[in-house]
Amino acid sequence: MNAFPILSAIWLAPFVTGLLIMAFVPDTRIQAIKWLSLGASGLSLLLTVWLLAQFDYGRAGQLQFAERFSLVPSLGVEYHLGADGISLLMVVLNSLILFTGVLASWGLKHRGKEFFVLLLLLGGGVFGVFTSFNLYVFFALYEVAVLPMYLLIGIWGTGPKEYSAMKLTLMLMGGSAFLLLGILALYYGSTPHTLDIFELNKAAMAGQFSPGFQKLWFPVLFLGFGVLAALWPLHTWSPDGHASAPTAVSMLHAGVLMKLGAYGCLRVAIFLLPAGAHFWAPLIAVLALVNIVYGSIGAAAQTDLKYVTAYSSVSHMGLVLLGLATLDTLGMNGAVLQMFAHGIMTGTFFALIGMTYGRTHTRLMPKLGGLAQVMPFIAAAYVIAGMAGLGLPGLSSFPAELLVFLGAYFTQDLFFKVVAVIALTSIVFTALYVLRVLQKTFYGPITEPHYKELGDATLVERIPVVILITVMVLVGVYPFPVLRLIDGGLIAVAQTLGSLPR
Amino acid sequence: MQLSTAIFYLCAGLSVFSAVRVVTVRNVFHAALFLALTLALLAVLYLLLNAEFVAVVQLLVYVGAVIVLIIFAVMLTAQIGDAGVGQTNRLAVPAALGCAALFLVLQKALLSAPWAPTEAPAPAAGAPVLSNLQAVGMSLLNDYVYPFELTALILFTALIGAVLIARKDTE
Amino acid sequence: MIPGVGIGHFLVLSAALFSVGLYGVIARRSAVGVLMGLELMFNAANLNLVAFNAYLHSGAMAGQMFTLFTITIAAAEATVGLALVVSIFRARRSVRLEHVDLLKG
Amino acid sequence: MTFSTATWIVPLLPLGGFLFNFLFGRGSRRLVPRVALLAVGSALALSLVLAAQVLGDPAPKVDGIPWLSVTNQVFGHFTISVGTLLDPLSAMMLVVVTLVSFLVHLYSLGYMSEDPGLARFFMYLGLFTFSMLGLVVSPNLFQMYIFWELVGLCSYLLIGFYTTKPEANQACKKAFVVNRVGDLGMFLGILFLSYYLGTSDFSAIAAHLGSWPLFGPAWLPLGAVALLLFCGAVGKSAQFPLHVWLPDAMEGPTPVSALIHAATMVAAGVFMVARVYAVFDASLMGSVNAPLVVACVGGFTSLFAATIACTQFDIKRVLAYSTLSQLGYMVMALGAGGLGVTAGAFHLFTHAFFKALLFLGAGSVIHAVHSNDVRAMGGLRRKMPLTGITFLVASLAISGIWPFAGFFSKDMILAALKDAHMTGLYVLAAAVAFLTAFYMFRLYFLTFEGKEPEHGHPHESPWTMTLPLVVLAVLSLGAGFAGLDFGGRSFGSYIRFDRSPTLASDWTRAQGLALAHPKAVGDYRLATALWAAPALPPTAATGLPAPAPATIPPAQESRAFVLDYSVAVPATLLGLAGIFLAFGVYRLKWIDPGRVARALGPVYTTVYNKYYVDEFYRWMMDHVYYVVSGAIAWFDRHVVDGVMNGLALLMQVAGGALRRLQTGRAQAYALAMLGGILILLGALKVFVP
Amino acid sequence: MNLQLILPEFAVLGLGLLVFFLDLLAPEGASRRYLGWVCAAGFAVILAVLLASPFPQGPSTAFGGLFIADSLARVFEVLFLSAALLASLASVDALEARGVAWAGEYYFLLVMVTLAMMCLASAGDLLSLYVALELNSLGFYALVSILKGRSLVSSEAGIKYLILGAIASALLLYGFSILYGLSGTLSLQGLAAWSQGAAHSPALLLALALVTAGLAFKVSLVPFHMWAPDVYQAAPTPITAFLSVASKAAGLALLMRVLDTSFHSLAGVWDKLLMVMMALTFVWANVVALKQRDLKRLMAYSSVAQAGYLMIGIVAGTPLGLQAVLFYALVYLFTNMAAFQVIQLVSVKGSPELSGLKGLARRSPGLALIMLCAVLSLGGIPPFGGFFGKYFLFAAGVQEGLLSGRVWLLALVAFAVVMSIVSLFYYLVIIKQMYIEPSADEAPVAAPAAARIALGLCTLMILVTGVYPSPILDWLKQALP
Repeated sequence: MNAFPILSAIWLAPFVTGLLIMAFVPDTRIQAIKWLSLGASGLSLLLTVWLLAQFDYGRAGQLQFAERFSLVPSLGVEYHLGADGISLLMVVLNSLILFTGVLASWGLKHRGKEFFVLLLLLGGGVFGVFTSFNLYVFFALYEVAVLPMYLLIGIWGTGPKEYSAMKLTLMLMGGSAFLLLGILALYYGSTPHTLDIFELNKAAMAGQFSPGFQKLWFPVLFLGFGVLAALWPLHTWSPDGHASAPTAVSMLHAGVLMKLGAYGCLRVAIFLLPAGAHFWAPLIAVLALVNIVYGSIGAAAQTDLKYVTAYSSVSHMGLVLLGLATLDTLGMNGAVLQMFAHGIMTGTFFALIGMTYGRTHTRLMPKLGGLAQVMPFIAAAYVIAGMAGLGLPGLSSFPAELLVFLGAYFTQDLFFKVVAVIALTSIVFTALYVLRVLQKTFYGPITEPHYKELGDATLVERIPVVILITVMVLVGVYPFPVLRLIDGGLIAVAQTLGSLPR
Repeated sequence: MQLSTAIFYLCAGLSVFSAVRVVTVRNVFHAALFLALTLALLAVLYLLLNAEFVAVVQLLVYVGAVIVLIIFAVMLTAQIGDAGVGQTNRLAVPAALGCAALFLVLQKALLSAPWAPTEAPAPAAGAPVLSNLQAVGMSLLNDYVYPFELTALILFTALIGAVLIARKDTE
Repeated sequence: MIPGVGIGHFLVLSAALFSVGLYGVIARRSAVGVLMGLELMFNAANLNLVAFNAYLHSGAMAGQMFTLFTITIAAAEATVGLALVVSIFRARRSVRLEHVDLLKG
Repeated sequence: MTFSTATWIVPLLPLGGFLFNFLFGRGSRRLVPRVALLAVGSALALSLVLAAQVLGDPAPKVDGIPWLSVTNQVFGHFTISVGTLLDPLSAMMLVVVTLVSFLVHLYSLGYMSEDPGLARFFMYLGLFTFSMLGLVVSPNLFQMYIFWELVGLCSYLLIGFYTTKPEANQACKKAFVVNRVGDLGMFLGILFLSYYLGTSDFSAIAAHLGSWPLFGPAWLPLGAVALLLFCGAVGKSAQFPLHVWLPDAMEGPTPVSALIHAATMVAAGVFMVARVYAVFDASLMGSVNAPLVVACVGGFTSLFAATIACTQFDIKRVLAYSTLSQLGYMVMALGAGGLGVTAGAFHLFTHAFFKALLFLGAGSVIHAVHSNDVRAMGGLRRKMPLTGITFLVASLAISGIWPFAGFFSKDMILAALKDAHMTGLYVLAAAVAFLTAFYMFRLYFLTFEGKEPEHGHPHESPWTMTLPLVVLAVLSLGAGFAGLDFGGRSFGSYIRFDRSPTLASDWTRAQGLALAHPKAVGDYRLATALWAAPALPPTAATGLPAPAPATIPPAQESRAFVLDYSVAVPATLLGLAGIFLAFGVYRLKWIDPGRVARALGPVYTTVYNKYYVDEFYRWMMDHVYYVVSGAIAWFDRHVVDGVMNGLALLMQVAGGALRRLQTGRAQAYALAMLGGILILLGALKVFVP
Repeated sequence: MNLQLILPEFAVLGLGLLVFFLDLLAPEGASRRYLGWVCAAGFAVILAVLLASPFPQGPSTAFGGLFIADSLARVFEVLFLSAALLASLASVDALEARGVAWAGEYYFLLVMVTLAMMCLASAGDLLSLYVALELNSLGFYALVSILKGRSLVSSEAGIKYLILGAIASALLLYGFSILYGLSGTLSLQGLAAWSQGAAHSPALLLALALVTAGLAFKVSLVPFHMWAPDVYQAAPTPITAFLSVASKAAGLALLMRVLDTSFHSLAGVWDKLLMVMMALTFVWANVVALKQRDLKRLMAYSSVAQAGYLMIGIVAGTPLGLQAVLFYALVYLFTNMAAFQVIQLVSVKGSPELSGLKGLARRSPGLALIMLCAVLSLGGIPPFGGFFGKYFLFAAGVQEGLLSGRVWLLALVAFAVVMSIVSLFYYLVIIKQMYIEPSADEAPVAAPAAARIALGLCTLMILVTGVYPSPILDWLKQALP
């Protein structure tokens, strides 16, 4: 249908640009590197917009723009890209965060070349994962996307960066190691052996995976992805990792990479092992509940802005996982929308924290205060992002959280209803910590005299924030079209799970 | 008891004894002599087993060359008369226990095996009956020429290696 | 072959020699002693080969041939080993193997 | 232009103003207020037109577009719509909101004229007006919740408008969080209701209530659902125990207090309960009497707040507690059912005018004397005659003196309580009427009469501020007459609650269905599990508890309001007595209030300190919540993460230990090989048969 | 007898003699640097010819079955020759840097061990196998201690290697003798035929255990690995690299020849042995590697761990498994060669410790990048060859585990996967040194032409095997139908 391999173009644009910069641009020409990076990520963004325009919304459940090219036929390894509604939404998210992330790093001075190269490689990898429909390529790009984090945090981070980077990488790689096993099990469990996600789904629907098989391998896959989605108790890489990472990396990591985990949970674990999902869903719901409540209460005790945001991510990702665990269209729609919403929101948070830190050189709330007077733009944006964080209607998180709660409550299962009720209490706790941050950081009198000389966000800094907030508001005000994308994509999942007739 | 039987038991007993002495005697020079004795006794056993050529080679190569080399080495490294010091290290006890266990396992396994002889191919009619020496020579240059050549390379390599290693550095 | 002596006798003897040799390798202090232990181990195997050839597989000479090669190879190995011992002695004025432990961990 | 389209436009006008100001206003001190005023003014005009139309055609009109739609097995498509609902109740609210908002906009032109944040202020006001209007026209609970939260946001922003003031920051946070607690309940209520009824449309709720058999025979959860929804009202309308945020909210600019925290937003709770009153009413058939709880909460709050109001010296705080008390009054009225719903809405209507007037008057005073403390005021009526007189009008109105608006609405509430045979609450309401008159006139006398303070030169406010005062004074005087009967048409004939005639029969049918309907079984179990219904003997056929015999309480019919002198006269007398007492104590100085306070000792101290509720919450936050939070943070860092770090450490330690086995001695390695051989032989022994 | 079959070995022998005589002809004291180039060129030519010529059809034997020239042997020949080529290139400058005067002998021995390994892979008989193995070992003993005059440690490494190697050799020999006694044959094919109906007699089990132990020493499985760190540390770096890849590959060849071919029917016996050692290897090698400071020691433990992964394919024993082993061996060859090449360049003037890599990304970004690729490939990270290699191995393991119900193998694969996370830690530490730590010395690391060629070749192969392994797989599939 499309002669032009647009999905390849989307992920290769940043990836190849990264490689080209690495090979040919000397690190003294930092300005050129920045513009190249911006161009590459902008190209991806443009292509994504074009993709949105070309996408057939009526067939959001089917794979569109497919590209196939066999790599290792004997092992079922194939370069198979495509996009359904969910993939498309995730691609949109990634292109937004990548583009804004490059802008947010505009002021970077130290070892700029390597930074932008790694950033582009990471971003490109993420695009690839979201559009891969062969598990091998999916998995390979998944790792490609995770690994640059080590250097990005280790070199440009702050605080105990090496420890954080190591912990993050090892935990995420640990999760992905389990994925490898799970993927191989899927491959050999299917007849004929295949790694194609949709083929495997057919195998699952045809009953090729016995219930025992599914019960065994579902947790392997779900936990493998769950680490990246910060599933409790495997979330501890996240606070340290986010706190230590430089701005753009935090943005990409919390904004996109964590979604990679949740996306995998949905696309691989749930989609391919439905009986396993049904069996394990209650446990996942409980863990997700812990995420939600524990994260939101724990955030209130933090003093570092990034730690607050990290714990809030734990809590918000809990909502995603809870939505997935409902195995119901309502909840899963909410989960996917929450993935998007949280990505945008947390990207904004980290961008703003980066700007604040760049000026005050501290992220500790006790040392901050009254910044709204000197940096009204940052303060206002932070308020908006914070409001999104606490699920305020009109911003993108609200419909997502609403659907997750509805989905959990609307299941036929009393257990999930109880979980939903308990999870709902988090809206109070969330309000507490979000408002506490606003109060301590931006309101009140200025605490340090030298803060009076600080300036507000520059134009370059404002652009990413404005973009992200605009998306946040648009989706929040009218989520209908976005949900059409997700809903279409989820029909196949729901059919697999038996929650929709085939 | 026939003579050969008696010789076997004598040689076997002596060889075990001398082998134990090799690894336990304090004086390394004596150990080398015990080793020579062991190897020689083994040559006798080879003779009993109708492997005359092997026995000869055993004597020539081992007793004649290797032992000499070892004794040279012992002398070069001034180990003679170093009897005051114990010749075993701290690992002796675990090593003894381990080796005893190994011996038990080895003998138990080897003795419980169903040793089945293979049928000797009927000698081709008219084929000359060869002595052991002749037979060895024939097969060495016919059937086993390939390992034979490789062994030549081994010796060459060992020679070069030994020279390389034992050389005195010029610096 | 030898009246009253079966293959088992030879095997027990070789097992004993092998074990004793291994003990010597592990427990001897002097590097030369260790090399002697190694020779015992090789000889144990050789004895096996010759005995098997004589008792069970006398139709061909494979066992004896193997023994010939191993004897030669053992000699070559002893040569290199002794060269190393000499070189160690030169450097350290001692051949006590337990002192040769710069490389560890 | 149809009704529906016009109803869309009303909220969109202030939104348009806000967006224009946000995008193009550039913080202009001239442009922004004008645009805002224009937007609100047109909204007011349109609302008036709509109200007039509704008076002619009171049938509800609903319109909407899908806002969110998800394919679902149970619902086919689960859809949440946004849209409009125009009926007399929303029309009344539209007028109140746009009118007060317009007046507050106007007033703020003067009041905020010197504030550097003028433009921001007007933008917030515009956003608030939009949100409040959106709330008012909501056709379903979800949309109401959306705007419910948005008005909460505006409230938050406006309370914390003076960002540099720590008290304001604390107050706005408190307001938001406390409201969130209520919202949590409300959200749960919405969740339950929409799940069990399959709809959240106001127009459909009543019709679905009886036909849905899910609640099983006991009807228990419905009462619970009603109370959960009421939680939202408790938060937004600041009922006990979630009242604590409203007094603190006075840290915001005074026009905001008038608009949001007196007239409109805080009334949203009352509005919401009135909207879904069918749910409360239906709960009467179960064993949870939700309306009674509502009435008690309201009654308690009104008395509670009134006593505090008598002891406060901050003019705005007195008004805030008065607001609390009056809101309690309205809520109490709702709890009475029948006429009470009308009464609650009517009091909402009148209260909006006189309470806004009181706040704006207080603002005018504060503007003049730059202080909130009544002890620093006095004799201001001579300096600011217009303010003084309008304040007096409002005080009379709130005290329930004929012919001021409060008289009519208060009387209707008392009548409704009497109708509902809630004698205790009736007495309480009367007592509150007395207290109200007392503290209001205490305030009036302390502020406007008596000796002038030594220094300071207070002066009358500019016309932008006094004009709204005058308009509101006129309304405070005249609005009450709307409650009277005009040829069969009155406030009560438009805004009333009538029990659906089919409900009773539906309910009886539902009992039968509960046994037959398989889905009901599970939910009946839920109901019993959650709410511990009284165990009923199982029937032989199904093993399920048999339905309880139907005992339907009599419907409290809404009736046209007629002045009942047995109610009106004592109430008016109590009001006058309150005024007289205040006059005696604070004007004539019969006794020194300080001595009374000292005589009351700890009682006075307790009341003065607002019964220590704030302190209790503070303590709970500091010693419970933040302790738990700290404990979780600690647990996360040291236990959960500790396990991860422990694993890493274990590897390192194991590495260190095994590394020591690599001693560097060749013979040790040989021994290891020997060990390896033995291990392999052992493994063969174990694994190979 | 078809001497054509043994032509590659003859060619290598010829190369050895050429080097030997060139060394003799060269005047005393003259630079023998060119010998490295000669060696490299020779290997390259032979390699090219081998690659260009088609696989032998079916097993062809020479010398009465003592020599087998089949496609498996061809694959290993290619492996060894590639390793030898890279090692020669690496040696060109390394020898000068370390001041090794005996370059002629060095290269001669290098060629000899290569020849020995080729013969090893072609051995059709226990005798020729043993002889080739000894030739290989003796050559390596000498090569390892060639830096003798430089330090005490090189002779230490030599004697350790010799003693332990001799023990392994004795174990192997003793095992062979029992096998001979049991079967009456030394030929691998004969053994395969015999083992079809062989009972699980204790003597047979014993023989298998001894042989497996001897081979485990060669591929360095725990607890027969202890020579490796010490020897790797002290040997000249090109030799360490060569040892780590080629000698291990030779061990693999032996495992495939002896266990997988001759005792295929006894797979249920020896796989238990290997699995026990694998489990030990995964724990021991990875955990101890965490505490290493010396780069070459670290790489030694890494290579021990890698041997464990390789065993998955051997234990699986399926065509897929063996193919995976060969593929991984190939990837591992280029990866390790690249890593050691970088280590060698860095330690010419710097420290051989881990800290010697500090700031390499600033000093020589290219070298750092290559090291990064190599290390990530070793860690099994895409898009490098190690990733696909490991995936392939695990796939073979999971296939056997799932489809043939070998639960233990499945468990072991899972365990391998878990322990690979531990291994990632020390690989990341290397990356950390290069990219995160600052360095005191800002001068770029010199990379001479030979090293550049070797590194370029390695990097190319690391990438190709990772991104588009299909052609190589096809090639391997021809070898192992």
